[in-house]
Amino acid sequence: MRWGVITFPGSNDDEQTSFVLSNLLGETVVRLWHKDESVDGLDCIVLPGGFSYGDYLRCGAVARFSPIMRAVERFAERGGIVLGICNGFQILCEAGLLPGALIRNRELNFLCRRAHVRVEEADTIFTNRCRRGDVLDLPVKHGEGCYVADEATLRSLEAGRQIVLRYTDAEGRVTPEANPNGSLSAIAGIRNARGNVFGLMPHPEHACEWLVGGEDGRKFFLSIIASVSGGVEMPSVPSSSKVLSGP
Amino acid sequence: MGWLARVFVTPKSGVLDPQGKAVQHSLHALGFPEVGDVRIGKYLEVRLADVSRESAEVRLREMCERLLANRVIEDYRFEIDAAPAG
Amino acid sequence: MGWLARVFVTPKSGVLDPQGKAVQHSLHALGFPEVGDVRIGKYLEVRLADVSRESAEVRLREMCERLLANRVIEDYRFEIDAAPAG
Amino acid sequence: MKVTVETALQHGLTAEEYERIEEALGRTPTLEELGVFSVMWSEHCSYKSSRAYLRGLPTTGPRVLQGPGENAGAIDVGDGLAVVFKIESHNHPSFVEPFQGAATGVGGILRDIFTMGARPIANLNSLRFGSIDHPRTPFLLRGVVAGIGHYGNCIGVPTVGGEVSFDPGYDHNILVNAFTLGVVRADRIFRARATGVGNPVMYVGSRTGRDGIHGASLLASAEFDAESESKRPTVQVGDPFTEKLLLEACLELMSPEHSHHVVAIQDMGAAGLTSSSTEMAGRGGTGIDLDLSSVPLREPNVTPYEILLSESQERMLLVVHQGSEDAVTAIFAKWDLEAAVIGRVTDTKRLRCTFDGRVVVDIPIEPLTDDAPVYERPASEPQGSDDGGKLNLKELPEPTDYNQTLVRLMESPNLSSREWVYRQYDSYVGGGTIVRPGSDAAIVRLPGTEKAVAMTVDCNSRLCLVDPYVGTVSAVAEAARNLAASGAEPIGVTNCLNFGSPEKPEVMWQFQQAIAGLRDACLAFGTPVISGNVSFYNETEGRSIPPTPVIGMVGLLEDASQHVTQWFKSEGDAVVLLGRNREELGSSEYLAVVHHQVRGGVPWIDLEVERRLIRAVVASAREGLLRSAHDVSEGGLAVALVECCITSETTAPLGARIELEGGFRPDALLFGESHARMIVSVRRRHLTRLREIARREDVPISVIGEVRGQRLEVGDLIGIDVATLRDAWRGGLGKALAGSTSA
Ligand SMILES: Nc1ncnc2c1ncn2[C@@H]1O[C@H](COP(=O)(O)OP(=O)(O)O)[C@@H](O)[C@H]1O
Ligand SMILES: [Mg+2]
Repeated sequence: MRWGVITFPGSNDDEQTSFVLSNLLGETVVRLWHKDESVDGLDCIVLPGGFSYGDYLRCGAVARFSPIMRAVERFAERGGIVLGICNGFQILCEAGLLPGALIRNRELNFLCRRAHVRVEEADTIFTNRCRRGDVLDLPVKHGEGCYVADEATLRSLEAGRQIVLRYTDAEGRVTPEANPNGSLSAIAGIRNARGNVFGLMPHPEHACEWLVGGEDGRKFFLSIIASVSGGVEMPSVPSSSKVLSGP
Repeated sequence: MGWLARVFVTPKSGVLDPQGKAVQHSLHALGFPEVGDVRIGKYLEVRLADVSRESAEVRLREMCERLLANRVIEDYRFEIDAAPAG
Repeated sequence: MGWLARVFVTPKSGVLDPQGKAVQHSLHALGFPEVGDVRIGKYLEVRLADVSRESAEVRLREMCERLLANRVIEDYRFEIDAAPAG
Repeated sequence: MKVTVETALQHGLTAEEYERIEEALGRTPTLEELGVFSVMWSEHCSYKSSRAYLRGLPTTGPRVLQGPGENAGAIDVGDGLAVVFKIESHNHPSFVEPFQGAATGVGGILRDIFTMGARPIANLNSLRFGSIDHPRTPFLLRGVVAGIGHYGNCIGVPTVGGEVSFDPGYDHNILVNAFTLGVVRADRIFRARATGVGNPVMYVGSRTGRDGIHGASLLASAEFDAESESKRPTVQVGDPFTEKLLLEACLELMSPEHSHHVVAIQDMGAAGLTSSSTEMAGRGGTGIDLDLSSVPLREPNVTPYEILLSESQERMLLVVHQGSEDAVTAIFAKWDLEAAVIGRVTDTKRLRCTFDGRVVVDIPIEPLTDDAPVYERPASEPQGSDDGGKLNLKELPEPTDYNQTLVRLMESPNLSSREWVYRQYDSYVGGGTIVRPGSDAAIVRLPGTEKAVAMTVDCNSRLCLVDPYVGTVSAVAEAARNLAASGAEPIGVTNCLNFGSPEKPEVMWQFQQAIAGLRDACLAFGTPVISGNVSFYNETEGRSIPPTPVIGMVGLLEDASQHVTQWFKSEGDAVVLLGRNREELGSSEYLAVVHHQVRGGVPWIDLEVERRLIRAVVASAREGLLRSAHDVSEGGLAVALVECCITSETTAPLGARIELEGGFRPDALLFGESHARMIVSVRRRHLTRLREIARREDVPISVIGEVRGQRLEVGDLIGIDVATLRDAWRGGLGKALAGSTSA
């Protein structure tokens, strides 16, 4: 399949993400520049980790207005698959493609460590290679990964089975210590109502080789590949026509 | 002549403010027991070229809604004063 | 009754303000060419238990000097109003 | 304003130096010229007190592609690749403003590396703070660590290692030394030599403001008395985002596709535009004309003096080929960066600067660079502080409860876990990090190869204070051991020599001793010194810091999969001690923590013995015999054993059953810091082979126990749950900081 990996000014994990996709998984990767205006002919767009525009003001606040994001919004509208990792997740929230927001970690400091996440939903485009309840070992590295949303939003996330990943301990138990940043209801990753847009704070792209970071991260990319190659049929709920922000 | 806008962006009441909590703690630890709730937000000074006050306000509201504040978690307000353009 | 203090912490003039610079750029890019200099600082709302206004001011200055502002690169000022203690 | 000898003195120049300036010019300098001389002749830029001695260091070797003298050194690692690395200090700025000081320190060393055309793949840092109980220490520690993280995380270079230590000697003068390593194709290393008369000189990156200007106080009084506070020079603030753009733009410009545009490139670090332009002209044997009016400014009415001396961050100076201006500008524009032509290369061998058409600087290059003052300052050994040093073991009570003592050591400021620090650093970004902070050395893969580099920064300033020669030798040896313990062969050294005032004979003596130690040790290990930095005047109220020669050493693993980490891997493995225990307690952490004494001599060290140990360990690692390897350093054998049990981030702690035949004081046996020792664990069936290798290299070897259970048991001295030790070790630093407040 054809992947698009976006480079915003300040993206840091764009290189690693394309390395994993092309060198480790043998996929076709198109590098997208923030000033590009089209994502035509691609099956999945990845918004990588990093510090787009220095994350000044708010993480993702500026990147969300890049020309490429118009194209990404249209792409998502049409049901295209969008994956946002860390800073990518933050950008997707700022752009309104995912609900809620990511704020400063509970302990305020940037935090780089391994975290365990439990797969809450396995019949998704992004996790169909996992079993519900699987516990994955992935690195987290962020200063603003505390997921927040109002009561109503949280309830609809639950109801819509949109909470895909939760922080847990190695045994899959949700505990305060296992939650690295204080995210509400230990949320580590969510998808949109339609199921084609997924954002997560942990870094699967840094867990695809035994030598560096383990291999649990592969599952997400392999799941997407499986979905696209028809392994899993795509949800075809009509888009709850999202109002595009901006002029 | 132009405008100097002071923009205040504050966490919505109800939204976690870990920074505010931390500062409150530190202040207590530093010997300021009289300190109650602390909320921390952003303060922006934005200089605007000369336009009518009305349009300055309209434009500024637009800037806040689109970029300066994230309405999911933040409220904002601003004041505008005449000032030498910068 | 108590006090509500509004504290404004801003980068000293002349000190580089990368945030402000970035925001100014993106406001231009977003079609706000009228925007001039942008400076970004902190805005704090601090509630104080009831004391005399004078001592409230003295104490607050102390808090700013010791914790709220980094005097090497930041300036601060504050306003105090009577308010229901919080 | 009229320049006089007073003006020169206020600029930190001496009367003699001022005379030399008037000679060199044949007239009275302008204020701008005086400013230029004062920064170029400052200790920082001219190395006037150290140059004579640095010449004695071994800087060559078969692998050396670039030694000292350029922005950083380079070493050939095969496969057509080179590694470029350097360490630099940012001590004073970090004491004034810890967050920005440390952040801009990282920014500066990163520029030194990518200036050479290398992509930075790893940052390390060496930090020294005052006593953990000093009221300012927690604030400084928090600020420095946050600043380092802020810059490295944002620009996307992993911070993979370092060291942190606490000692009252740094109460008023902390040390922040930043190390960066980059990778470049061996045939594509860029150097900073301005050549090609008529070639344009281009300025790229951030605009120039009044950041950290030298001689500031003077100006504030002499020129700006009428002006407002805002005219005062300001603390440098780092902008890692802009530097990220600068990094990508510069590497794109230096890529095979575009590099034909570039003649020379150099970052604007200390002394900004002045030193970058003069150094490029100096190396190129040319001259440079600059039109200061065309330098992009951040604020109005910045004076030519300020433009020349500003230390605004995230700026680079380029010499490009005539006609390449537009192509170069276009590349920087792609990254939203400004580029401006601000001058030309000339054949005058002079630095000539105009401002609004009038000439403000016209100085021959030579006196600014090669002919800058060089001093052989008087040196004399400090008079032995009475018997202060003597340690009388007989008077030293032995601990009654060794378990308790061990726990106390594990949670002490200098031995407890550094996790609180390195959790604030992104050690994954870049995707090459094989061993993250937490083992003896950091290991990062060399992109596109099977190879990896191992890196460590080390110094034990307590030893250096007692004996700067032995202390420095020991630092190099510990660095080499840390690399060997990771399976890497040491290939090169960088160093940051942090000392007091060179104008004090005893400091100069310490410096000479350290240089001698550095030379001898590097010769012994065959590790050339390819870059470094000297930081003098680390003192307050006349008190100098302990001599602190920080060693940054880099090692190579031909096969990354052969790397070794320090923690035990599985029960049943044999625990082996390589090296010999000695009855030495002098200058140990145990003495300081448990007996509150900093005394005694330094542990005995023999470079030949160290070298054999390293050869033996590296050979064993290459044969895949080692399941774990950890050198014995601060805290001695017992602490090293604990670290083997508890330091794995991902796996549960493992216990061990250990028997030691000592024949001397148990506390010396457990906590003495004798050198040339390594604890390795191996599968039983590999013991024979390990013994052969040890015999071959003539290294003492003894099987001291086996990995087993959940307790660490050492003879009948120690028997304690590893979980208890782990909690103490993990909690230590946080506990020490808990009381204090954060800004
Ligand atoms: N300032 C720091 N930044 C990053 N990592 C650090 C820092 N200080 C210590 N570490 C890491 O913590 C571990 C223990 O440090 P240290 O005790 O100095 O190791 P050693 O004694 O083997 O030199 C090492 O992996 C080191 O890289
Ligand atoms: Mg070690």
